[in-house]
Amino acid sequence: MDFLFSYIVLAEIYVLLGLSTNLLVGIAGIFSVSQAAVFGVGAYLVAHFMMAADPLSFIPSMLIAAACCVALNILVTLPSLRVSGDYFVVTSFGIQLLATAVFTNWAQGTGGANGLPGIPPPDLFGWPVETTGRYVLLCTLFAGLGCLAFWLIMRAPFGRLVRAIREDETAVAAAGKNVLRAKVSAAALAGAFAGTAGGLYATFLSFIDPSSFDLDASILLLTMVVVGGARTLAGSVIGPFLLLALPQLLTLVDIPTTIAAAARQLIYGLLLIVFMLFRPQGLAGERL
Amino acid sequence: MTAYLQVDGLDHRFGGLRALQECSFTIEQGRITCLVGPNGAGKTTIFNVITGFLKPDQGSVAFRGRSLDGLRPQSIVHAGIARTFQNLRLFTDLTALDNVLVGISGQFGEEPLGAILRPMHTARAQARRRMEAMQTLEHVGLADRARDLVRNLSYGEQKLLTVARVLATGAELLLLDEPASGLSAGALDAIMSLLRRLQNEGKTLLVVEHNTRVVQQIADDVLFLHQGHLMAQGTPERIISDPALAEIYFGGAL
Amino acid sequence: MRASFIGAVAFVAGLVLAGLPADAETIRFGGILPLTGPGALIGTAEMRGVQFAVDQANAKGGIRGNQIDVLFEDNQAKPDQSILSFNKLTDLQHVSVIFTGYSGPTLAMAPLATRKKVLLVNAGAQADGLAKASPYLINTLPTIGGEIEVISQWAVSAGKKKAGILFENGAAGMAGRDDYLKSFADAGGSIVAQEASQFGQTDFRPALLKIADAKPDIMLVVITAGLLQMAQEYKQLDLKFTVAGTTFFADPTVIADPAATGFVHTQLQIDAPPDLAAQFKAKYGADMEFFAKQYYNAAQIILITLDKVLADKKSVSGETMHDALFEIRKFQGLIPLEFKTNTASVPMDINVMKDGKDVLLKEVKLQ
Amino acid sequence: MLALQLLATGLVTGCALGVVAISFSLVYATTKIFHVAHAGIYTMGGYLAWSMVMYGVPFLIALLVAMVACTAAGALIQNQLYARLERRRATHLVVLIASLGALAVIQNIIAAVYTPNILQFPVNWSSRMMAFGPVRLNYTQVLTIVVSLLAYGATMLFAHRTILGKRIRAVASNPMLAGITRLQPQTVYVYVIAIASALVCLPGVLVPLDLGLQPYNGVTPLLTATIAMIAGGVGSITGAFVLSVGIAVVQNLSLLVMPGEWSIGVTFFIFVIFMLFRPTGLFAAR
Repeated sequence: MDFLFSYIVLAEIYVLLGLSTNLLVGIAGIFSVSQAAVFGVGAYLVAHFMMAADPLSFIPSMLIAAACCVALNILVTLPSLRVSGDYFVVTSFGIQLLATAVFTNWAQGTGGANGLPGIPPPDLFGWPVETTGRYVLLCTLFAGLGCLAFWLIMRAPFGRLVRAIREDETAVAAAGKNVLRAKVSAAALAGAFAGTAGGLYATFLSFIDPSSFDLDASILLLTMVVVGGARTLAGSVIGPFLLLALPQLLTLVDIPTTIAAAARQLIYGLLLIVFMLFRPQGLAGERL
Repeated sequence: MTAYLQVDGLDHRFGGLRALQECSFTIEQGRITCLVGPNGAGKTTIFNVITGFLKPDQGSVAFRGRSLDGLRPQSIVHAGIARTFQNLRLFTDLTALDNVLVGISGQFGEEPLGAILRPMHTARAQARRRMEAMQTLEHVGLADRARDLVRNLSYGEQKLLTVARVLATGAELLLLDEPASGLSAGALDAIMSLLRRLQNEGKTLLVVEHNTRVVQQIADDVLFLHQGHLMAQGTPERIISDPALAEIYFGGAL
Repeated sequence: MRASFIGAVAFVAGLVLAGLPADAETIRFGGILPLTGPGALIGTAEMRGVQFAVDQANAKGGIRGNQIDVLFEDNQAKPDQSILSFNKLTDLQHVSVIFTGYSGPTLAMAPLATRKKVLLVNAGAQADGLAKASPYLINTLPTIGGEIEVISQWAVSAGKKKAGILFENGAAGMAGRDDYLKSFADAGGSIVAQEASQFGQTDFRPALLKIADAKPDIMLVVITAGLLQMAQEYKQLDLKFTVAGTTFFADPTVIADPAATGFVHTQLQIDAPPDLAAQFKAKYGADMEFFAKQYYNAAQIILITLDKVLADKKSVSGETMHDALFEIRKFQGLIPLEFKTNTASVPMDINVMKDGKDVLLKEVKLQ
Repeated sequence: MLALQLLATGLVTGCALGVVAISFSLVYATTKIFHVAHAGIYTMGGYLAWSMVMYGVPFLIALLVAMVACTAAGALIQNQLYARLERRRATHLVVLIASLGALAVIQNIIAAVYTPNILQFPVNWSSRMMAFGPVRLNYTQVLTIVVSLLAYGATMLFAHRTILGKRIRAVASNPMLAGITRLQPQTVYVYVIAIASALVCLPGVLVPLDLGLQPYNGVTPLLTATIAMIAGGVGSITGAFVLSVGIAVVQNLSLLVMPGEWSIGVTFFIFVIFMLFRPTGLFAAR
């Protein structure tokens, strides 16, 4: 069962990240490819607090990390208010690479490329989350809360507002709404989701290193949202579950071992192209 | 006695082009004022300056005696001035109802935290806003299209919807940018009667319009703009019958 | 929308089915190695080493009549993928032994191995943390610290007391750098410069130039890829200091290149008999290089252990394999090695590259 | 001495990067497509040339044939992928992700065929040295500078002196208008990507001639080139080239004042700050 459980745990962590990415990219139209960096900061912060000489327990660590990620995400999306479209994409690439450089090189803070081993498991008011089974409960709780929050805001006026912003900021301003505040709110929320996901990830794996928070991870997140479907809750859930299952499923295809790996990645790339050509709204989303 | 809307000595340049030069005029409350002039006269630029989308190089705008200088667009809407756009700028992937709802100000649940923490309150507030928005749609005659996506609406219906959206903001001075252009005869009548109704309900309208027939039928006052400068102001009859203005208007258009 | 949900369910169902065991006659081991991405080069060599040893055993009728099957999973050298793969192999395939490589993923899996009593066998990664990561983690080669101590002492005793470090900006490289900083100082030398290179990047010139500017007697190198390019750039820039490194240096293409003449390195002793190497080459079209030999050797150790477990009529589990391995303790595979702790001690040479050959400079006995 | 040598190697890297940047800039300014798969074309060129050299084809001919093949591959991507997406009115994000998919396909075909090992070109003249005062460069490095400068000059001439170049610039400045005036943007796009692919093949072959081939080595140069393009001002060929050289030189010289592992991070940090204060670039095109 542990395999299925750990798959579910990781998928649920990625659901939170999918929601985060969807809020920014799908909904607010802020095309960020640096969500993995925020995810990573959340993970490192939780690890740091729980492993400090005077350690904090799980919930306070998560709260502080989420708060920091809110601030950070607002900061990294600020350029989007100044530069638009592809320029922001490249700026965002830059932010992601900068974050990777910091994760890798700031050895005192992050353990550098060696990573941080030995992150303790969470303890919820005397209920230690040590087995994968318990982790499923914990992550389901968090992912469920995340989905609920997403659903609530999307059906509230805020959801309508950010959709409108995605289409036409000028018209939204002309309708008397504060575009800046709405975008900052979306970024803040996305940051909270990513930070929470980071904390869960760090404690679940008990080991983190920069390779989990690099550019590839950001691109994987984007792909999840795109394949699942932009701007919908269902899309943000289906995408992560599917894309994490994909490498496992592709092991079924019988290819000579020497080229198996490359062939799998190749199929993965082909899938992306086919999706974009024939179903750009993803499996359960709206038109991108 | 301060004017309802006072535009004073506006100057604006786009690179080498002087779009507005010492442009001044006033608008009286409760009237429909039409802004006419050849292409490039600066009509839309005036709109952009009044609604805060453009900072003029010089000059000031005051509404009910209060200066609007330096205010951001959304603050100007809250002050009571809302506009439409020549190219509509509707949210085409949203329904007609949602387009109107975006315009309604001061809704609970526009902040995500409120929406998450008080879901029931948000839902109740939403239901009330929805009713309001439906009334606005009825007002412009689009109640039966409320659930349709905007991109499925006809052009005439879309024009009506832009008016509904500015109405929803609760503004009392409405700046309409070519509300009648490109419409069929039937749609034209619908929009003109809507404008009259709005005036009767106490709204003040500033309308950019090219169609002289429309201007004659709805305008109380006409402002004639040329090269960013106010050339003449008066009743529609006076302005339209002025041969010098006609020369500029049609000569300039060619 | 509905169809996509059904599709997703079918997908997950397929996923579970994919993991069902095939038949009961074979004994399954696992391998979690990077088969894609920048780590794939070494990962693939490691996979081949294991597969080669297992294929040989199977061709001879298996271990006490049991065929061996090794299921390889690609972890892209990433910890989270490794956890997924680990759970997949242990839950669905009930493997008792898993071959791993790369420090990060191995460290991430170590706590799970302890908890689930699954034997992890590492024959490639050398981060110092691996020595004490888990009682169920077996390292068939010493951590890099041991080698670095040897080469540091040699350098200082040879009068090369000022050193620059060129390290790869990754787990292995940074661990190596830290070890050099410590060992070289302990041996009585001083570090005058240290420069990083990115993994997979082959332009070492800026780093080499900067190190050269500090006028060291010797440059200590910890990089896992691009050695040949580094050697050529060193030669092209006409640098004069000695270059030294660890077993990582023993890449045949580097040794064969005249640019590497004079490079000194420690070498964990491991040698494949010529006919074995030839068979390997015939099968995979690639030379049986260091990592292939290491994993071939590690696989043999596991097969010998398995033979003992079966001979003792015990069931094959991580626990029985672990215990049997420490009962045997000394193995004579491609190289004699001994497990006093989880980390094997292996005899070591200090070699110098000369005219396309690796020449023995000094032998370091097993302590 | 150290500074001079660092400057020289920075120039070499920068010139190669500059050609990547101008080729990407051509594509981006004209089609507005964020053509990430360009990195795949870059890698492909190197491997094709390597294969031919392995079979005894003279280097120059191998380079030319590889350029032709890259041209075809680029045109194919435009024709079969981007044009189809355009017909389906795909958004930027969709096209970008499709392009990422294409990159993954190209890289992994290469990795499957050639293995992920670092491959060396089997030519013996490439590492022969030349000395310019205290600065030592090998033949490949000198060749890279010369070829890159020629490519830059040729691109400038092409853009400003030929009819196709003028058409491309017309489409770049206003595709709608160009469409109305029957310049047929889609046809122009095919030409643009084809030409850019041929261009990017030059550094794609010359850089690995010096540093070796790897299947996943195209992404970093492309990303750095993109940054150079934006910092230089989109649409400005000179801007893209100059900034590429500038970035590479600064990255190299930065070693004088800080540890090398931070140079990439610092480059991107400066870029992010730069974007906040001067988002239109230094040589904004007009």
